Amino acid sequence: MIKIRFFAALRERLDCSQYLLQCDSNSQSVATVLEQLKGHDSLWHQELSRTDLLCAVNQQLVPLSAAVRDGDELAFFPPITGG
Amino acid sequence: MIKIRFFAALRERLDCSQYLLQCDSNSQSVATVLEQLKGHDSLWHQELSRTDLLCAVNQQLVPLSAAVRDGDELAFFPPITGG
Amino acid sequence: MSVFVAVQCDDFCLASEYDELRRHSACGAVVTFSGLVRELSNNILHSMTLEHYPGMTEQALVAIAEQAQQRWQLGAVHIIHRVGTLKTNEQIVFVGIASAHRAAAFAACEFIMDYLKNRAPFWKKEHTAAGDYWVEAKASDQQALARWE
Amino acid sequence: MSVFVAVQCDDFCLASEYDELRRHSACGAVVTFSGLVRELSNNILHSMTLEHYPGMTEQALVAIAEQAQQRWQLGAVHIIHRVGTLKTNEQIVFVGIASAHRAAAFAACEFIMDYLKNRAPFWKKEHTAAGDYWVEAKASDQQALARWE
Repeated sequence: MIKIRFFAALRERLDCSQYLLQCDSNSQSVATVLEQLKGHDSLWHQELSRTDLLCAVNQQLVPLSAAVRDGDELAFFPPITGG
Repeated sequence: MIKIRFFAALRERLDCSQYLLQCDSNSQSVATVLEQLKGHDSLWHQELSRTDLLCAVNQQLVPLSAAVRDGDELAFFPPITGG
Repeated sequence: MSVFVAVQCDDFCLASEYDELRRHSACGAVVTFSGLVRELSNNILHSMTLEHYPGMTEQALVAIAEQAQQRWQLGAVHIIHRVGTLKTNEQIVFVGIASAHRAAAFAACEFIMDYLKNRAPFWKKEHTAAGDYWVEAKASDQQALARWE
Repeated sequence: MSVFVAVQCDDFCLASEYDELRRHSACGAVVTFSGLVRELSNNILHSMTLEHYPGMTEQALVAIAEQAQQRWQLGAVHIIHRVGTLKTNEQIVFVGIASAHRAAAFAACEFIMDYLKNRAPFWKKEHTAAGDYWVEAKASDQQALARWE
Protein backbone atom coordinates (compact mmCIF):
# COMPACT_ATOMS: atom_id res chain seq x y z
CA MET A 1 0.00 0.00 0.00
CA ILE A 2 1.08 3.56 -0.72
CA LYS A 3 -0.41 6.28 1.46
CA ILE A 4 -1.23 9.29 -0.68
CA ARG A 5 -1.87 12.72 0.80
CA PHE A 6 -3.23 15.90 -0.76
CA PHE A 7 -2.89 19.40 0.66
CA ALA A 8 -4.36 22.90 0.43
CA ALA A 9 -6.25 23.90 -2.75
CA LEU A 10 -5.64 20.46 -4.27
CA ARG A 11 -7.09 18.71 -1.19
CA GLU A 12 -10.15 20.94 -1.39
CA ARG A 13 -10.71 20.51 -5.11
CA LEU A 14 -10.33 16.72 -4.94
CA ASP A 15 -12.28 16.73 -1.67
CA CYS A 16 -9.76 14.18 -0.44
CA SER A 17 -6.92 14.44 2.05
CA GLN A 18 -5.80 10.81 2.14
CA TYR A 19 -6.02 7.96 -0.32
CA LEU A 20 -4.64 4.43 0.01
CA LEU A 21 -3.37 2.94 -3.24
CA GLN A 22 -2.86 -0.77 -3.74
CA CYS A 23 0.71 -1.28 -4.83
CA ASP A 24 1.26 -3.80 -7.62
CA SER A 25 4.98 -3.55 -8.22
CA ASN A 26 7.80 -3.20 -5.70
CA SER A 27 9.03 0.10 -7.06
CA GLN A 28 7.56 2.57 -9.52
CA SER A 29 7.99 6.23 -10.35
CA VAL A 30 5.83 9.00 -8.90
CA ALA A 31 4.78 9.73 -12.51
CA THR A 32 3.38 6.21 -12.88
CA VAL A 33 1.38 6.52 -9.66
CA LEU A 34 0.14 9.93 -10.80
CA GLU A 35 -1.14 8.41 -14.07
CA GLN A 36 -3.04 5.78 -12.08
CA LEU A 37 -4.62 8.49 -9.90
CA LYS A 38 -5.68 10.52 -12.94
CA GLY A 39 -7.82 7.55 -13.97
CA HIS A 40 -10.04 8.11 -10.92
CA ASP A 41 -12.33 10.52 -12.79
CA SER A 42 -12.21 13.58 -15.03
CA LEU A 43 -11.87 16.01 -12.10
CA TRP A 44 -8.86 14.11 -10.75
CA HIS A 45 -7.44 13.93 -14.25
CA GLN A 46 -7.70 17.68 -14.61
CA GLU A 47 -6.37 18.58 -11.16
CA LEU A 48 -3.48 16.11 -11.24
CA SER A 49 -2.41 17.29 -14.69
CA ARG A 50 -1.41 20.74 -13.46
CA THR A 51 2.18 21.43 -14.34
CA ASP A 52 2.90 23.31 -11.13
CA LEU A 53 2.05 20.32 -8.92
CA LEU A 54 4.71 19.53 -6.30
CA CYS A 55 5.31 16.12 -4.83
CA ALA A 56 7.03 14.62 -1.80
CA VAL A 57 8.01 11.04 -1.03
CA ASN A 58 8.37 10.32 2.66
CA GLN A 59 8.16 14.05 3.35
CA GLN A 60 11.00 15.05 1.03
CA LEU A 61 10.39 17.16 -2.09
CA VAL A 62 11.19 15.00 -5.15
CA PRO A 63 10.79 15.21 -8.94
CA LEU A 64 8.12 13.09 -10.67
CA SER A 65 10.84 10.71 -11.79
CA ALA A 66 11.55 9.64 -8.17
CA ALA A 67 10.81 6.08 -7.06
CA VAL A 68 7.93 5.12 -4.72
CA ARG A 69 7.95 1.83 -2.85
CA ASP A 70 5.38 -0.16 -0.95
CA GLY A 71 4.77 1.50 2.42
CA ASP A 72 5.91 4.95 1.29
CA GLU A 73 4.02 8.15 1.97
CA LEU A 74 3.45 10.11 -1.21
CA ALA A 75 2.08 13.67 -1.17
CA PHE A 76 0.89 16.04 -3.88
CA PHE A 77 0.31 19.73 -3.34
CA PRO A 78 0.18 23.12 -5.08
CA PRO A 79 3.11 25.59 -5.02
CA ILE A 80 4.08 26.66 -1.54
CA THR A 81 2.83 30.02 -0.21
CA GLY A 82 4.00 30.19 3.40
CA GLY A 83 6.40 32.58 5.07
CA MET B 1 38.07 82.38 12.06
CA ILE B 2 37.69 78.71 11.13
CA LYS B 3 36.93 76.31 13.95
CA ILE B 4 38.93 73.12 13.45
CA ARG B 5 38.09 69.90 15.26
CA PHE B 6 40.01 66.64 15.56
CA PHE B 7 38.56 63.30 16.60
CA ALA B 8 39.55 59.87 17.91
CA ALA B 9 43.12 58.65 17.34
CA LEU B 10 44.04 61.89 15.54
CA ARG B 11 42.77 63.98 18.46
CA GLU B 12 44.85 61.89 20.86
CA ARG B 13 48.02 61.96 18.77
CA LEU B 14 47.83 65.73 18.22
CA ASP B 15 46.68 66.15 21.82
CA CYS B 16 44.20 68.68 20.49
CA SER B 17 40.45 68.55 20.03
CA GLN B 18 39.79 72.12 18.86
CA TYR B 19 41.88 74.71 17.12
CA LEU B 20 40.90 78.20 15.95
CA LEU B 21 42.52 79.28 12.72
CA GLN B 22 42.75 82.90 11.62
CA CYS B 23 41.21 83.17 8.21
CA ASP B 24 43.05 85.35 5.67
CA SER B 25 40.99 84.85 2.55
CA ASN B 26 37.25 84.61 2.15
CA SER B 27 37.29 81.15 0.68
CA GLN B 28 39.98 78.52 0.38
CA SER B 29 40.17 74.77 -0.10
CA VAL B 30 40.40 72.26 2.74
CA ALA B 31 43.73 71.22 1.23
CA THR B 32 45.11 74.76 1.69
CA VAL B 33 44.03 74.84 5.33
CA LEU B 34 45.55 71.41 5.84
CA GLU B 35 48.91 72.64 4.49
CA GLN B 36 48.79 75.55 6.95
CA LEU B 37 48.09 73.15 9.84
CA LYS B 38 50.97 70.87 8.84
CA GLY B 39 53.29 73.81 9.45
CA HIS B 40 52.47 73.66 13.18
CA ASP B 41 55.28 71.18 13.90
CA SER B 42 56.73 67.91 12.64
CA LEU B 43 54.22 65.78 14.58
CA TRP B 44 51.28 67.65 13.03
CA HIS B 45 52.96 67.41 9.66
CA GLN B 46 53.23 63.64 9.98
CA GLU B 47 49.72 63.06 11.36
CA LEU B 48 47.99 65.38 8.91
CA SER B 49 49.82 63.82 5.95
CA ARG B 50 48.06 60.45 6.40
CA THR B 51 46.32 59.52 3.19
CA ASP B 52 43.36 57.93 4.97
CA LEU B 53 42.40 61.19 6.73
CA LEU B 54 38.73 62.11 6.38
CA CYS B 55 37.38 65.62 6.53
CA ALA B 56 34.04 67.34 7.09
CA VAL B 57 32.99 70.93 6.50
CA ASN B 58 30.03 72.01 8.59
CA GLN B 59 29.46 68.39 9.58
CA GLN B 60 29.26 67.03 6.04
CA LEU B 61 31.91 64.65 4.66
CA VAL B 62 33.76 66.42 1.82
CA PRO B 63 36.85 65.86 -0.35
CA LEU B 64 40.01 67.91 0.30
CA SER B 65 39.15 70.05 -2.71
CA ALA B 66 36.03 71.42 -0.97
CA ALA B 67 35.85 75.11 -0.05
CA VAL B 68 36.06 76.44 3.53
CA ARG B 69 34.80 79.90 4.42
CA ASP B 70 35.19 82.21 7.37
CA GLY B 71 33.00 80.92 10.21
CA ASP B 72 32.93 77.32 8.97
CA GLU B 73 33.52 74.29 11.16
CA LEU B 74 36.18 72.04 9.69
CA ALA B 75 36.90 68.59 11.10
CA PHE B 76 39.61 66.01 10.47
CA PHE B 77 39.42 62.43 11.64
CA PRO B 78 40.64 58.89 10.94
CA PRO B 79 38.56 56.30 9.04
CA ILE B 80 35.25 55.55 10.71
CA THR B 81 34.93 52.41 12.85
CA GLY B 82 31.46 52.53 14.40
CA GLY B 83 28.52 50.21 13.96
CA MET C 1 26.19 26.28 16.22
CA SER C 2 22.66 25.77 17.51
CA VAL C 3 19.47 25.32 15.48
CA PHE C 4 16.00 25.86 16.87
CA VAL C 5 12.93 25.18 14.73
CA ALA C 6 9.26 25.35 15.70
CA VAL C 7 5.91 25.05 13.90
CA GLN C 8 3.18 26.24 16.22
CA CYS C 9 -0.29 27.79 16.51
CA ASP C 10 0.81 30.03 19.37
CA ASP C 11 2.27 33.45 18.85
CA PHE C 12 5.99 33.95 19.43
CA CYS C 13 7.92 36.65 21.23
CA LEU C 14 10.67 38.36 19.25
CA ALA C 15 12.32 39.64 22.45
CA SER C 16 12.75 36.13 23.91
CA GLU C 17 14.22 34.84 20.67
CA TYR C 18 16.58 37.79 20.48
CA ASP C 19 17.70 37.32 24.08
CA GLU C 20 18.67 33.74 23.29
CA LEU C 21 20.37 34.65 20.03
CA ARG C 22 22.55 37.34 21.60
CA ARG C 23 23.78 34.96 24.27
CA HIS C 24 26.27 33.62 21.71
CA SER C 25 29.11 35.74 22.98
CA ALA C 26 31.34 35.30 19.94
CA CYS C 27 28.59 36.83 17.81
CA GLY C 28 28.72 40.52 17.01
CA ALA C 29 25.68 40.51 14.76
CA VAL C 30 22.06 39.45 15.16
CA VAL C 31 19.65 39.77 12.22
CA THR C 32 15.95 39.01 12.59
CA PHE C 33 13.17 38.76 10.07
CA SER C 34 9.49 38.85 11.04
CA GLY C 35 6.71 38.25 8.57
CA LEU C 36 3.31 39.72 9.44
CA VAL C 37 -0.20 39.42 8.03
CA ARG C 38 -0.31 42.54 5.89
CA GLU C 39 -3.34 44.79 5.75
CA LEU C 40 -4.19 45.11 2.08
CA SER C 41 -4.86 48.57 0.71
CA ASN C 42 -8.43 47.69 -0.21
CA ASN C 43 -8.85 46.57 3.38
CA ILE C 44 -10.77 43.45 2.43
CA LEU C 45 -8.54 40.95 4.23
CA HIS C 46 -10.05 39.75 7.50
CA SER C 47 -7.70 36.92 8.34
CA MET C 48 -5.82 34.01 6.84
CA THR C 49 -5.45 30.34 7.62
CA LEU C 50 -2.11 28.62 7.28
CA GLU C 51 -2.20 24.94 6.41
CA HIS C 52 0.94 22.82 6.54
CA TYR C 53 2.18 19.27 6.12
CA PRO C 54 2.89 18.13 9.68
CA GLY C 55 6.16 16.28 9.95
CA MET C 56 7.48 17.46 6.61
CA THR C 57 7.47 21.15 7.59
CA GLU C 58 9.74 20.64 10.59
CA GLN C 59 12.14 18.51 8.52
CA ALA C 60 12.16 21.07 5.73
CA LEU C 61 12.95 23.92 8.13
CA VAL C 62 15.80 21.99 9.76
CA ALA C 63 17.18 21.14 6.30
CA ILE C 64 17.08 24.81 5.28
CA ALA C 65 18.82 25.87 8.51
CA GLU C 66 21.52 23.26 7.91
CA GLN C 67 22.08 24.46 4.36
CA ALA C 68 22.58 27.99 5.69
CA GLN C 69 24.99 26.67 8.28
CA GLN C 70 27.05 24.99 5.56
CA ARG C 71 27.32 28.23 3.58
CA TRP C 72 28.07 30.69 6.38
CA GLN C 73 29.72 30.66 9.79
CA LEU C 74 26.73 31.00 12.11
CA GLY C 75 26.39 30.93 15.88
CA ALA C 76 22.66 30.24 16.05
CA VAL C 77 19.64 29.91 13.78
CA HIS C 78 16.05 30.18 15.04
CA ILE C 79 13.06 29.55 12.76
CA ILE C 80 9.46 29.74 13.97
CA HIS C 81 6.46 29.41 11.67
CA ARG C 82 2.88 29.68 12.83
CA VAL C 83 -0.07 27.70 11.47
CA GLY C 84 -3.83 28.07 11.94
CA THR C 85 -5.89 31.23 11.61
CA LEU C 86 -4.16 34.61 11.93
CA LYS C 87 -5.59 38.13 11.82
CA THR C 88 -4.20 41.27 10.19
CA ASN C 89 -0.89 42.40 11.72
CA GLU C 90 -0.33 39.08 13.51
CA GLN C 91 3.11 37.49 13.30
CA ILE C 92 3.46 34.60 10.84
CA VAL C 93 7.13 33.73 10.70
CA PHE C 94 10.38 34.52 12.52
CA VAL C 95 13.94 33.89 11.39
CA GLY C 96 16.79 34.96 13.65
CA ILE C 97 20.51 34.59 13.04
CA ALA C 98 23.49 35.19 15.32
CA SER C 99 26.88 35.38 13.66
CA ALA C 100 30.32 36.85 14.21
CA HIS C 101 29.89 39.10 11.16
CA ARG C 102 26.98 41.06 9.76
CA ALA C 103 27.34 40.00 6.12
CA ALA C 104 26.89 36.33 7.07
CA ALA C 105 23.94 37.12 9.35
CA PHE C 106 22.12 39.13 6.65
CA ALA C 107 22.81 36.59 3.90
CA ALA C 108 21.78 33.58 5.99
CA CYS C 109 18.56 35.24 7.15
CA GLU C 110 17.50 36.18 3.62
CA PHE C 111 18.60 32.78 2.24
CA ILE C 112 16.44 30.98 4.81
CA MET C 113 13.39 33.13 4.01
CA ASP C 114 13.87 32.60 0.26
CA TYR C 115 14.13 28.83 0.70
CA LEU C 116 11.32 28.67 3.23
CA LYS C 117 9.02 30.48 0.79
CA ASN C 118 9.67 27.79 -1.85
CA ARG C 119 10.51 24.60 0.02
CA ALA C 120 8.65 24.47 3.34
CA PRO C 121 5.12 23.07 2.86
CA PHE C 122 2.88 25.89 4.08
CA TRP C 123 -0.14 27.24 2.23
CA LYS C 124 -2.11 30.42 2.91
CA LYS C 125 -5.84 30.81 2.47
CA GLU C 126 -7.11 34.37 2.74
CA HIS C 127 -10.49 35.17 4.21
CA THR C 128 -11.84 38.38 2.69
CA ALA C 129 -15.10 40.23 2.35
CA ALA C 130 -15.27 38.81 -1.18
CA GLY C 131 -14.83 35.22 -0.01
CA ASP C 132 -12.03 32.78 0.78
CA TYR C 133 -9.26 32.06 -1.65
CA TRP C 134 -5.93 30.28 -1.72
CA VAL C 135 -2.96 32.57 -2.20
CA GLU C 136 -1.19 32.09 -5.54
CA ALA C 137 2.54 31.43 -5.49
CA LYS C 138 4.56 34.46 -6.61
CA ALA C 139 7.09 34.31 -9.43
CA SER C 140 9.24 36.75 -7.43
CA ASP C 141 9.61 34.14 -4.68
CA GLN C 142 10.89 31.59 -7.18
CA GLN C 143 13.22 34.13 -8.74
CA ALA C 144 14.61 34.97 -5.30
CA LEU C 145 16.13 31.48 -5.15
CA ALA C 146 18.14 31.96 -8.33
CA ARG C 147 20.80 34.15 -6.78
CA TRP C 148 21.73 31.46 -4.22
CA GLU C 149 22.34 28.80 -6.85
CA MET D 1 7.35 56.73 5.84
CA SER D 2 8.75 57.53 9.30
CA VAL D 3 12.40 57.92 10.27
CA PHE D 4 13.65 57.69 13.84
CA VAL D 5 17.31 58.27 14.65
CA ALA D 6 19.03 58.37 18.05
CA VAL D 7 22.60 58.63 19.33
CA GLN D 8 22.63 57.83 23.02
CA CYS D 9 24.65 56.49 25.97
CA ASP D 10 21.69 54.49 27.26
CA ASP D 11 20.94 50.97 26.19
CA PHE D 12 18.02 50.37 23.83
CA CYS D 13 15.26 47.79 23.86
CA LEU D 14 14.83 45.76 20.68
CA ALA D 15 11.30 44.72 21.69
CA SER D 16 10.08 48.34 21.97
CA GLU D 17 11.58 49.24 18.60
CA TYR D 18 10.04 46.18 17.02
CA ASP D 19 6.61 46.96 18.51
CA GLU D 20 6.73 50.39 16.90
CA LEU D 21 7.98 49.07 13.57
CA ARG D 22 5.26 46.46 13.25
CA ARG D 23 2.53 49.03 13.85
CA HIS D 24 2.85 50.00 10.18
CA SER D 25 -0.08 47.87 9.11
CA ALA D 26 0.72 47.91 5.39
CA CYS D 27 4.07 46.30 6.19
CA GLY D 28 4.40 42.54 5.94
CA ALA D 29 8.12 42.46 6.73
CA VAL D 30 10.27 43.72 9.59
CA VAL D 31 14.05 43.21 9.49
CA THR D 32 16.26 44.17 12.41
CA PHE D 33 20.01 44.30 12.81
CA SER D 34 21.72 44.47 16.19
CA GLY D 35 25.44 44.94 16.58
CA LEU D 36 26.98 43.73 19.85
CA VAL D 37 30.38 44.04 21.51
CA ARG D 38 31.90 40.73 20.50
CA GLU D 39 33.91 38.60 22.90
CA LEU D 40 37.19 37.92 21.14
CA SER D 41 38.48 34.36 21.10
CA ASN D 42 41.56 35.28 23.10
CA ASN D 43 39.22 36.83 25.65
CA ILE D 44 41.37 39.91 26.12
CA LEU D 45 38.68 42.48 25.38
CA HIS D 46 37.31 44.07 28.53
CA SER D 47 35.24 46.89 27.03
CA MET D 48 35.24 49.55 24.36
CA THR D 49 34.58 53.26 24.22
CA LEU D 50 32.70 54.80 21.34
CA GLU D 51 33.59 58.36 20.45
CA HIS D 52 31.51 60.34 17.98
CA TYR D 53 31.16 63.77 16.40
CA PRO D 54 28.07 65.23 18.11
CA GLY D 55 25.77 66.93 15.64
CA MET D 56 27.34 65.37 12.59
CA THR D 57 26.45 61.81 13.61
CA GLU D 58 22.71 62.52 13.86
CA GLN D 59 22.76 64.32 10.48
CA ALA D 60 24.71 61.48 8.89
CA LEU D 61 22.27 58.86 10.18
CA VAL D 62 19.25 60.81 8.92
CA ALA D 63 20.95 61.25 5.52
CA ILE D 64 21.61 57.49 5.31
CA ALA D 65 18.00 56.70 6.25
CA GLU D 66 16.78 59.10 3.57
CA GLN D 67 18.99 57.52 0.95
CA ALA D 68 17.51 54.12 1.80
CA GLN D 69 14.04 55.60 1.59
CA GLN D 70 14.79 56.89 -1.92
CA ARG D 71 15.93 53.47 -3.10
CA TRP D 72 13.24 51.27 -1.58
CA GLN D 73 9.60 51.56 -0.58
CA LEU D 74 9.84 51.59 3.22
CA GLY D 75 7.25 52.07 5.95
CA ALA D 76 9.64 52.94 8.77
CA VAL D 77 13.34 53.17 9.51
CA HIS D 78 14.79 53.20 13.05
CA ILE D 79 18.49 53.73 13.70
CA ILE D 80 19.97 53.83 17.21
CA HIS D 81 23.69 54.06 17.91
CA ARG D 82 25.20 54.08 21.36
CA VAL D 83 28.27 56.03 22.48
CA GLY D 84 30.40 55.87 25.63
CA THR D 85 31.87 52.79 27.27
CA LEU D 86 30.32 49.40 26.53
CA LYS D 87 31.18 45.96 27.89
CA THR D 88 31.33 42.61 26.11
CA ASN D 89 27.94 41.50 24.76
CA GLU D 90 26.39 44.95 25.18
CA GLN D 91 24.33 46.35 22.32
CA ILE D 92 26.08 48.96 20.13
CA VAL D 93 23.77 49.63 17.21
CA PHE D 94 20.23 48.88 16.06
CA VAL D 95 18.74 49.25 12.59
CA GLY D 96 15.11 48.27 12.08
CA ILE D 97 13.10 48.41 8.85
CA ALA D 98 9.40 47.90 8.20
CA SER D 99 8.38 47.38 4.59
CA ALA D 100 5.61 45.82 2.53
CA HIS D 101 8.06 43.30 1.07
CA ARG D 102 10.96 41.36 2.53
CA ALA D 103 13.48 42.02 -0.25
CA ALA D 104 13.25 45.79 0.33
CA ALA D 105 13.47 45.36 4.11
CA PHE D 106 16.60 43.18 3.91
CA ALA D 107 18.30 45.38 1.33
CA ALA D 108 17.57 48.64 3.16
CA CYS D 109 18.77 47.26 6.50
CA GLU D 110 22.07 46.01 5.06
CA PHE D 111 22.52 49.20 2.99
CA ILE D 112 22.12 51.34 6.10
CA MET D 113 24.64 49.27 8.06
CA ASP D 114 27.15 49.39 5.19
CA TYR D 115 26.81 53.17 4.91
CA LEU D 116 26.79 53.72 8.65
CA LYS D 117 30.08 51.78 8.94
CA ASN D 118 31.73 54.13 6.44
CA ARG D 119 29.94 57.45 6.72
CA ALA D 120 28.70 58.01 10.27
CA PRO D 121 31.46 59.52 12.45
CA PHE D 122 31.91 56.95 15.22
CA TRP D 123 35.22 55.54 16.39
CA LYS D 124 35.89 52.55 18.64
CA LYS D 125 38.66 52.27 21.16
CA GLU D 126 39.13 48.82 22.66
CA HIS D 127 40.25 48.31 26.23
CA THR D 128 42.13 45.03 26.55
CA ALA D 129 44.49 43.29 28.97
CA ALA D 130 47.29 44.36 26.60
CA GLY D 131 46.29 48.03 26.69
CA ASP D 132 43.95 50.41 24.88
CA TYR D 133 43.96 50.77 21.13
CA TRP D 134 41.88 52.38 18.42
CA VAL D 135 40.15 49.91 16.13
CA GLU D 136 41.49 49.97 12.58
CA ALA D 137 38.99 50.46 9.75
CA LYS D 138 38.36 47.24 7.82
CA ALA D 139 38.81 46.99 4.06
CA SER D 140 35.75 44.68 4.01
CA ASP D 141 33.58 47.54 5.29
CA GLN D 142 34.73 49.76 2.44
CA GLN D 143 34.22 46.97 -0.08
CA ALA D 144 30.69 46.43 1.24
CA LEU D 145 29.74 49.86 -0.15
CA ALA D 146 30.76 48.97 -3.69
CA ARG D 147 27.73 46.83 -4.42
CA TRP D 148 25.35 49.73 -3.74
CA GLU D 149 27.03 52.07 -6.20
